[in-house]
Amino acid sequence: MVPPTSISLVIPSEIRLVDVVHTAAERVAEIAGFDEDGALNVALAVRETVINAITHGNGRDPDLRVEVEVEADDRRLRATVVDQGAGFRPEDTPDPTASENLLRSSGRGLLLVRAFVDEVRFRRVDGRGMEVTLVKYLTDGPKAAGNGGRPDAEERRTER
Amino acid sequence: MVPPTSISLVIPSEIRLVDVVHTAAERVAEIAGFDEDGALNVALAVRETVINAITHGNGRDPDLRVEVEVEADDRRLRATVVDQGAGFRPEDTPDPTASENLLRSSGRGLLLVRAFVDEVRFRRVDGRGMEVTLVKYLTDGPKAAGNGGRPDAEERRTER
Amino acid sequence: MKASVRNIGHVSVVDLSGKITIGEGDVVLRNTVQGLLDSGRSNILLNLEKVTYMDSAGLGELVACYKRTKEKKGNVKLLNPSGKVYDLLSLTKLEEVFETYKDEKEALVSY
Amino acid sequence: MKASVRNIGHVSVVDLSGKITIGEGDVVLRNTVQGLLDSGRSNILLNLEKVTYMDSAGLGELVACYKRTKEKKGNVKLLNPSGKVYDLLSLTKLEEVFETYKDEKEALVSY
Ligand SMILES: Nc1ncnc2c1ncn2[C@@H]1O[C@H](COP(=O)(O)OP(=O)(O)O)[C@@H](O)[C@H]1O
Ligand SMILES: Nc1ncnc2c1ncn2[C@@H]1O[C@H](COP(=O)(O)OP(=O)(O)O)[C@@H](O)[C@H]1O
Repeated sequence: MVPPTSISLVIPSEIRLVDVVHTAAERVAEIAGFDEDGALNVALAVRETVINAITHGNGRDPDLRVEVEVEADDRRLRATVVDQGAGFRPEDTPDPTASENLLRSSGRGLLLVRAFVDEVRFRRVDGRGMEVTLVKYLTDGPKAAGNGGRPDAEERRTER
Repeated sequence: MVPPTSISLVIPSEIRLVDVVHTAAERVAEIAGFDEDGALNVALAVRETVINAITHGNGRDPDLRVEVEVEADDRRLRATVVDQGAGFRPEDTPDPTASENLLRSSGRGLLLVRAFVDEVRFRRVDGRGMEVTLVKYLTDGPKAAGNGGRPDAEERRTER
Repeated sequence: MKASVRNIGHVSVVDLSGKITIGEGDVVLRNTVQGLLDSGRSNILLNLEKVTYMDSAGLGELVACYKRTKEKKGNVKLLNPSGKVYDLLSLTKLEEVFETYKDEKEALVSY
Repeated sequence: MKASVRNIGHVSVVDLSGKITIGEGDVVLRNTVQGLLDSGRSNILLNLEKVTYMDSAGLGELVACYKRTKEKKGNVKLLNPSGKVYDLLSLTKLEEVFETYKDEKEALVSY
């Protein structure tokens, strides 16, 4: 049994700091008990979310900050990324795997995020920015826990 | 010219998270322009200071936090480590290189910190804990800047 | 990331190693492919065997290289994507865009 | 950190690689040396050639191993500390405690 742990990181909106967050998330995932590939998947999902927060959320303005929290217990890892931007509606973003989008040189970040973690939640925080929460279970994902993988299942089980 | 950058990290008092901070500090040092060995030296100094904050400051109590800030500009890197402990008087710590202490299995951390950065400052912060500030210059240390390496020189030159 | 070029007949094999990520590997990839196109070499085989992973910026740069090369009547093909890189190409359906080979000789004769 | 033992006559050479740091390498070092002492082998040569760095916990464990081995009338000696590890030993004056060799054969005959 791994006791719960967490780290929180605050960075200015600079792409060159993305690797710092990637590595920190990967390490916490390893500590939490994910194998090498599982930890890389978590890190890649956090990475993409942080890149979006830096570029789309904060417009690469180094005076704006991105806050990242990664916490894990023996059941799951949760990462939260908050920017200071205007937010967005994820349902309005185009499907990068549609044939008319296949040759676009961007638009694949959210797809990777969704592929690499079990749950993704988006929330506009008034006076703050966009908050994106990622959850990855240590076992077989939420279906194994018998909740049908509904994206709000985690919300009900954990206190915030 | 490297523009200024910074990261801030908060961790519970767990030794297994020391590597996360080490790696983050090393990366910021690399970004700031330190070479591989210089970045490792910075990371080792931050590492020892964080280990002390976790063990001596916070007594490994996972409910107590260690706050780390690493910031760098084109002139120097500064790391600040704050714990929630009672503090200590560094001048009261024994010299680990004295022959009667050579065979002790601990007591070498501060020596390494002092060896690997140019300036070390200790400060008790009321209601908070011990704050240790490390400064490492990108060039030849404070002497090159003509201030005789006085430990308070940095204080006067930078706004907080 | 590191990139080195081997010219074999009219094909340029680019051996890549490391990760192709935003602000680092993607820039190396862009510059390497642009260098080849500038010197008139547009039959390009990217050897991905030693690429550990890519992020969305790396995948985007791969597509950008493909498009720039097509404009010069050439082609970018892929050799031996590793497990993680293969997953990424399949997930994003980019495997439908790129001709991908496991064997270098087979790839070379396909141009 | 990784540790593997080669027994050469009455000396055990421990090839270490990686970093000797708190909670990880220091534990491996302690357990490896304790294992040797438990099986009656107390002439120990730690090969530090592939150790990249140590922290104060790693240095402390080195001293602890030295003391435990001395109690068993044995000795811990060091082989080929790398640049950074050498600096650490010199800084802490532990080079005065440990007999240190550059050549394995020379080290072996010194026991
Ligand atoms: N934190 C964010 N703030 C504002 N908009 C965002 C944010 N994250 C994503 N988006 C929007 O979602 C779109 C799709 O994002 P993504 O799939 O990561 O692709 P890309 O970043 O390559 O455009 C972005 O183009 C942007 O419009
Ligand atoms: N953050 C701190 N809070 C309280 N005491 C500290 C702190 N850092 C160092 N000390 C004191 O200074 C002593 C020397 O520290 P150090 O040189 O790092 O050696 P070690 O940690 O191995 O004892 C410690 O034993 C402890 O008493």
